[in-house]
Amino acid sequence: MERPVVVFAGPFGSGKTETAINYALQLAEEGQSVTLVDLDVVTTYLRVREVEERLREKGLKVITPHDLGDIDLPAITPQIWGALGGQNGRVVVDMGGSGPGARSMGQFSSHLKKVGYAMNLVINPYRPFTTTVEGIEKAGREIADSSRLQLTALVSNPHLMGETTLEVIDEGHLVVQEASGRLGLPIAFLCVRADLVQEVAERYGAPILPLNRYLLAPWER
Amino acid sequence: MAKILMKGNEAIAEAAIRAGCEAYFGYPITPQTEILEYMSRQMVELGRTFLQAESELAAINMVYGAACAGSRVMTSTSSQGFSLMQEGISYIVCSEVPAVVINVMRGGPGLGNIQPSQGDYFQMTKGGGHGDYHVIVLAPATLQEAIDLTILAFDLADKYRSVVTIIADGMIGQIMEPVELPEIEPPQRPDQPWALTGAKGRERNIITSLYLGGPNLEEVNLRLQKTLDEIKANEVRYAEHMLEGAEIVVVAYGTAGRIAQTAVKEAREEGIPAGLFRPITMFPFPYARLDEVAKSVEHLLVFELSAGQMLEDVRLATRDRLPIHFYGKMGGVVPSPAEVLTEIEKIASP
Amino acid sequence: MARGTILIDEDRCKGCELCTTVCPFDLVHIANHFNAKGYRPSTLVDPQGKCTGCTLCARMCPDVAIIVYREGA
Amino acid sequence: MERKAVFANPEALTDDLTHYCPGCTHGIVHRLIAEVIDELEIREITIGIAPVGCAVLAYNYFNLDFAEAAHGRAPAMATGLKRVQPDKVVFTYQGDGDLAAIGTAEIVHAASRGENITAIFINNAIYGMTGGQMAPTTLPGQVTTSTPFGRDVKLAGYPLRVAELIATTSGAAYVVRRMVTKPATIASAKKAIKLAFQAQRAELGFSLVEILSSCPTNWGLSPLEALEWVEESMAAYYPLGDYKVIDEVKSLR
Repeated sequence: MERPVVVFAGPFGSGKTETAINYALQLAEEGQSVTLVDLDVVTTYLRVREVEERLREKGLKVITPHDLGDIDLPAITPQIWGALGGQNGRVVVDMGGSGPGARSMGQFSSHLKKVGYAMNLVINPYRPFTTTVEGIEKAGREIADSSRLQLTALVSNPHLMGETTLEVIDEGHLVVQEASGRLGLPIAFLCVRADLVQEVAERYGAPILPLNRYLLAPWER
Repeated sequence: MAKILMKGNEAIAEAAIRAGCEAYFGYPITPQTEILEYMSRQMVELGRTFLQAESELAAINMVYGAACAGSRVMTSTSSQGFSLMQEGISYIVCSEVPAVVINVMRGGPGLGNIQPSQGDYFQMTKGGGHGDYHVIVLAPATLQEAIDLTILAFDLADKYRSVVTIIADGMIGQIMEPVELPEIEPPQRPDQPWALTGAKGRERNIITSLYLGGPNLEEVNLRLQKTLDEIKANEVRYAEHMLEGAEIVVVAYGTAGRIAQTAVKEAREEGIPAGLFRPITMFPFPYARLDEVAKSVEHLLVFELSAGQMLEDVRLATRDRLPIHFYGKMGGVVPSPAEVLTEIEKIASP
Repeated sequence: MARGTILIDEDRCKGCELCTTVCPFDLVHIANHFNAKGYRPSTLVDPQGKCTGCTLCARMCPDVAIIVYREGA
Repeated sequence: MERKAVFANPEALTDDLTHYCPGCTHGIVHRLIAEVIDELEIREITIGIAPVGCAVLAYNYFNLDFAEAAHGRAPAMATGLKRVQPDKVVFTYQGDGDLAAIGTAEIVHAASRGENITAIFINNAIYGMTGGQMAPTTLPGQVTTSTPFGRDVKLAGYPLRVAELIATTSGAAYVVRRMVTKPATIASAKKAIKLAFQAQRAELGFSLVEILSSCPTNWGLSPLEALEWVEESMAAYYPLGDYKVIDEVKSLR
């Protein structure tokens, strides 16, 4: 996955943003120069822009439509074009949810084909429309069509927030593995809540991305 | 029953579907648009009625029409759109037909912003439109509760032949939580001899909110008030946390209630005897129970995402017999539990 | 020609006169008396039995105050 | 000889005497709608929506299921009623204030959606109910209580031609303008109303029949003079005619 641009796409609420943040931070920790692009024009709350200061402190470059403030205008900032040039290290893109969210990516499609990209479909099999292999397949097709980008891998993100147990991860990951076979897409990594990583580590072949939550409900802050 | 991870708006939409909602009419407005989008797929796939109206005015009047036919019907909107629906809601209430309206509140007044707020409390609980009426107002604080209350809303609408609303704020609409979706049998609904289904084999039915002459309209109003009395007697709901030995009780609902719950827990850990009283029905407001609770505590702290609207009902409930403190944030600002804890601490050691 | 007649329900009539202009034989006129509502109702003046039951007067009536009869089947 | 009633109160009307002023053509149009409903044998499946305006009490006069809408919202209400019971016949009865001013959005979008309902639009160029103020359809120069010097189009804008406007919507199947001034024009109006209901029965989409009507009271004319004014002045600004008749509706004729 050494391609300069790494996109995280997926159905609404599949965990794209947390995955993108944690993934970008991991790259940064490895010493890479990383830009995190918030391209989510459909989500209204709990977006990268709410934690961007914290992320900058941790060494990420962050591009968000911040100038627009808290307005639901689906506008793309010009800096994104610059970042996607891929000359300044790695770029991690948090794309909006489902087909409608993926559509804004379409404008960068031919550009990304030139510079090279990875397109990860983040799947949480505990979300309403991706509990089955058929659902995952449908969601993937919709996102690929809307963004005019090819899916290159799945990211398995089975969880029930605070109620996640090892069984929850086991059962959910099984569904994503099945989808991986059916779609012919490898699983880039399995997302696991940081405190459960130790227990899960030995169970699976897939690489594991430990997740720390950044976007919290007000009562969790 | 397996758990599933849902966003608040989706959970409300799915709950409505499971409650047997036959028709949905709506208009997009952030932060509730996912309800409309969810319905646009699921209702169509189930062969039920979905229509995106040209405005909130049209949407509520489409709801009115479908309600006149006896359908289980719903719309959803956010604050600005809810203002536009007031006319229709007043007509529906006076016509005594059942409907469910979801309001996922955002910042106001005016165009405001899209952040979570509780600034519509007055409009929702005190009538909102013209004339003497109230609608039932249900306030969820968790997504599981949002599901349960949405289902309840349809049953109460049927029972009282009136409008039942869900008062949610943007945060409830947008957060995700694991929930259980109940499998529901087809709803048992009361007979609807009043419905407009064509005058076949019976006298014609007329549904109107026009009653010319004083005595006629007075009679209708007296009947509406009687229904409200029944609602007040039967439908008061609330939740209580850590009231045992509490000396400072926070009164908060919805997202504010959720934040307050965390703050109260932290206060207890610091040795401050705090508790939480969380109204679930904002209308009918739990006046009597809150009055009872207030008898054994020293202070109340009302916490709202507004300038202090529910505050007035708390003062009414307790008739200002004890110190009532207020902490509120407007314009879509959502405080953290730590900020609420600070308010509690100030009261504990002034 | 078919023979007919009309029955004007005087208490429904508002005396608007719309029926009086369309009769081919000029048989419908405004009466000199008042009905219970205080209008001068229209009335059929047909001593020679000219009415054919053509229904034109009734079709003009905004108040369905005129019933039209025809003899035979 | 046995005599037989050949013209009497239609079954779809109640026996109630209307509150309309003497010579007001609301009564004629009510009767035409009722006759059409009887002829099509749809009384038991038809639901009407009354407007706000002089016809606000229309539900008292039709022997049908009826609802009373908020001002201008009848097409939205009809949409709700029809969408949940597509097998029923749903029509709105609206005046010019209701349909062409406060409810313009609702009628345009119901038409544009091809909502399978029928709108009967009564255009009498004035606000009757509130006492004779300017309507969107008040003619240039026409004196009303809110245009005491005559409608000055520089000040008050131009009258709205509804049939022409609605005919531009893709969802409209049948849009015509008629008047009810003489037995012949009344017969033509009735045919149009019948075709509009037939179009709905055949699920062909939205239908609207605009009917130029009189308001003797607020125009200050006798009922007969008022009908002359409809023919001479109103019909000149609002030409009678068929503004949109899709082929499938033509074949119903």
